[in-house]
Amino acid sequence: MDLTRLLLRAGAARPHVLLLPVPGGTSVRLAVEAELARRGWPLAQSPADADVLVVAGRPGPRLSEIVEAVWHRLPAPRARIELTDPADVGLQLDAAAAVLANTARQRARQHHDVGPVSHHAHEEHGEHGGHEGHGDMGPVAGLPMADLGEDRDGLTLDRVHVPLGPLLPDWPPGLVVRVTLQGDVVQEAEAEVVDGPAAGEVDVWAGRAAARELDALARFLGVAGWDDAADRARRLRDDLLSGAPDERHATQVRTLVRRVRRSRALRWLLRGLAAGDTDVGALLERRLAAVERAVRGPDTPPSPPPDLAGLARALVGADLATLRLIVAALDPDTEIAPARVPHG
Amino acid sequence: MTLQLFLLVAAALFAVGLYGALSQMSIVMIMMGLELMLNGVIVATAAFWYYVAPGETDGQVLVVVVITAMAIEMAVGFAVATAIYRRRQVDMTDDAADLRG
Amino acid sequence: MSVVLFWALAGAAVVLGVLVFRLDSMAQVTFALLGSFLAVAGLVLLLGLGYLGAVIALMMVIEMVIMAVFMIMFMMNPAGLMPMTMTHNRRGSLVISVGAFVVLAAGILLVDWPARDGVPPPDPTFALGEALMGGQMLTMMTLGVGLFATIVATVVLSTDRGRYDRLGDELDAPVADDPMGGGVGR
Amino acid sequence: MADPTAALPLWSVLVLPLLLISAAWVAVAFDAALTARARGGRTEVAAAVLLPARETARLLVGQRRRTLAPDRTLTTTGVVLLPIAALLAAAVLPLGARPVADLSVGVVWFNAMEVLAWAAVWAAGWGANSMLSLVGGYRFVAQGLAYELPHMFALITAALAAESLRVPDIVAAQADLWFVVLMPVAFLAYLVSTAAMAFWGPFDAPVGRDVAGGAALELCGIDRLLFVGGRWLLLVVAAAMAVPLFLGGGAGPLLPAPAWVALKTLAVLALLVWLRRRLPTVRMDRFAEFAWVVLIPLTIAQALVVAIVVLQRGGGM
Repeated sequence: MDLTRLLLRAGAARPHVLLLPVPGGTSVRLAVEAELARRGWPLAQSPADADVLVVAGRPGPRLSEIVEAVWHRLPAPRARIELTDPADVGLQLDAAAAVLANTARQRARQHHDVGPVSHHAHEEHGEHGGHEGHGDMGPVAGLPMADLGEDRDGLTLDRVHVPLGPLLPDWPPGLVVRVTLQGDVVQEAEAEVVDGPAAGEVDVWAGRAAARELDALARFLGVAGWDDAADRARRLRDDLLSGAPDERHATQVRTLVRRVRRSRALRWLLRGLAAGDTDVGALLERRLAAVERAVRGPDTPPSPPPDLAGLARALVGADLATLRLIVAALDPDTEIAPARVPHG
Repeated sequence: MTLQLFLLVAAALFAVGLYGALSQMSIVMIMMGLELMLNGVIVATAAFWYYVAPGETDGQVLVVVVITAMAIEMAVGFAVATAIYRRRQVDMTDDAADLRG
Repeated sequence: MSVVLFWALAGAAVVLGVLVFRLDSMAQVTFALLGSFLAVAGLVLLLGLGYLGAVIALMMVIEMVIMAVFMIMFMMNPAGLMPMTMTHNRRGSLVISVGAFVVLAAGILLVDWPARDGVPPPDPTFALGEALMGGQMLTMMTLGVGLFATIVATVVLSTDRGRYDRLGDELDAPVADDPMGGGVGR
Repeated sequence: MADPTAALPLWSVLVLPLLLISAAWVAVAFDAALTARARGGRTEVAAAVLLPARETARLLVGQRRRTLAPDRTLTTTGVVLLPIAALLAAAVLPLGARPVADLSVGVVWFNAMEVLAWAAVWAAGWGANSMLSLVGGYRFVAQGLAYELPHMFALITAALAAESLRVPDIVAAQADLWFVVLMPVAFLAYLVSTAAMAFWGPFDAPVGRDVAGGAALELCGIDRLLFVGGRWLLLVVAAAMAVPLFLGGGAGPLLPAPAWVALKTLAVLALLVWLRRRLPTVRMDRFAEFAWVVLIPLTIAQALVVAIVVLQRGGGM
């Protein structure tokens, strides 16, 4: 028996899926997440951890470059699917798993791909893709160099310029926040949406305020590292989208909201975290109230999402962990947002 | 294994550390040199304890003293480096030569 | 067995020590130094000093990791690709250190070392504890006070914010004005 | 009772990793079952039990992809060091009555090997040359520094009550009264700090979701297997050490000592795994101050109380 084939098969039975949501592809993202939960397949947190790259939606020109760079960083064995129709999800995931288990194909690919990543692909990636930054001094050996700047402790320390997003777990689709970091404190921030959706996209959340609020809550709890509550919120959201809500569902939502609201640990963690002119705790409370309202009655219009300038302003002075919480709490709607607003 | 062998190792560590402490310019690297020298002292002290006077505890106590000295050296070294850096953004000894009394 | 261990550890200690000043990357330098310390901890363990060996390993890992943080703070150098030779007076240093080694080695080999006096106690750790809490109490207290003074001195040296900056001129601010709130809510 | 002064025979060196891996296997499966329940999808016991094998297979065939200009030496050092540190720390664990290596300074050895994990995680985080993984690396350093002292005091309090640093002696000293009763604060501090030392939730900020996996961000293939597996082993060892220190070691009715050790270890492990899912990740700025201002004074006070008890019993000199 061929050992590699055996191992490939075993691994392909439960591949890790890296989900790259595209602005305008929310319906596909939701379908993929629901399908993954049903199959028990995990979501990968980074390209290195992933076997299957799922692009949810039709990426524009800039996002396509990012997709290529991300694809380049997936270790073999790997498979890639681009989904535009929620109905295709199950079939396409099966196809991806079949590709992963296909020994000959993966071997050929592994052979073909081995060797260091080409410089060019990485430049692109550093520019848009997520984890590396570009400094003012220009890259040295392809690496960003840091420059100096005042910091809050009176030390003039090195700063690096890093783009965050659009490939981060529980991150709004297409959002890129360019930050200047000192240690992990944000000195400057600038937010933009890469390839915002074309005009005339249908709003998937129309008439589904409860699901939208639950989705935002799930992403916030995910960023806060509370896996259990996040998974439950996601499940309730999926239930809501797949069928008509009943009384039992409403009770479960209320239980979840009560649990989040009563959590002392979460309150302790969120206390005093400023997010612009409000704070993260208040934003969470607003979100919980919105969930309750949406579940209770007929659809209420969602509260207006923040503009990107306000978001960037709220991020300055936060550290990286707080930045993630603020973004998740404000939850800018990148599907309707304008293109680019700087703030320094 | 003999006392001489252990002491030779200690001497080698000490000499390497000495070279580093003398030749390096960065404060952090100089501290690494000093730490290596103390490292040699630890080996020598422990060897002396074992091969010369294992009945007494003085050798062990001396090792404790050296370890503490290392910790203090590190802490104060970094505090001074931070203080100098705060004032002038330097972490090289040559740039701080005017601190000579 | 112990002879093999001795040579392996001694070699590792010295080679890694030399690497500290030969490697280009600050991160690797720090880890080379850590490796040298761990080898020395092994040598100390080999000499039957279990407690001191374990403590050296424990302390040096912590120390080197802290050093690594300072290293990033003062010389951010991604993966250390920039060749880094920041040395002065290399030749002089080399002469002095080689000379020092030769003198020390000559002394080590020529001196007629005293014969071994006594045997190691059954539990050296216990003996050390008794000494520190008994006859060597003064040493221990000096070390303690020294460490305490170090804590105070390092905090004073490295921060530029005192209590008046945090709590106002009258020290009566209800909540300290810190750039980052803590977990206890002072 | 077996003679507590002797170590297990040499073959136990080979058995120890197997035991640790089986315990980690159980823990992974339990965690997978909890996750599946919360996600509400397929919850088959078989799937959860097979999960570690699947993941291992997946990572074994996985390619080791490189980032741009990585520090491979340090990455490799880091990922290899993590499981080794866990194994070395486990050497002083009594499996039943006797450990694999019965060191006279077992408790200090255990702590020293745990601390090796700091260096390992830091090296792995630095080596990838990626901003977010470096953030993960230094988060762990801050976490380790904040929790090392409470951890040390908790360990030392147990050693103080037994008047010995040797782990079997500590077990023997609990013949009448388990230390969890004598020093509940030290036990709690141990559980909290040991979760932090194994960067296990709620102290999983170093590999947190908010930094996309932190120190493990860029690891793939065999590197990832070693790192993730090493982390599970570290957690198992940390949970297992609570048994001889506070829970009376192999003491218990009916069953033989090794069975009791296994049962108690799995119970502590289950508690830690369950708690991770119940609590949000504790952020650096919060837990650092909590450790320094609350935990350290508490553990010192606990050590003082225990010292007085020991003196009352006529221990000491």
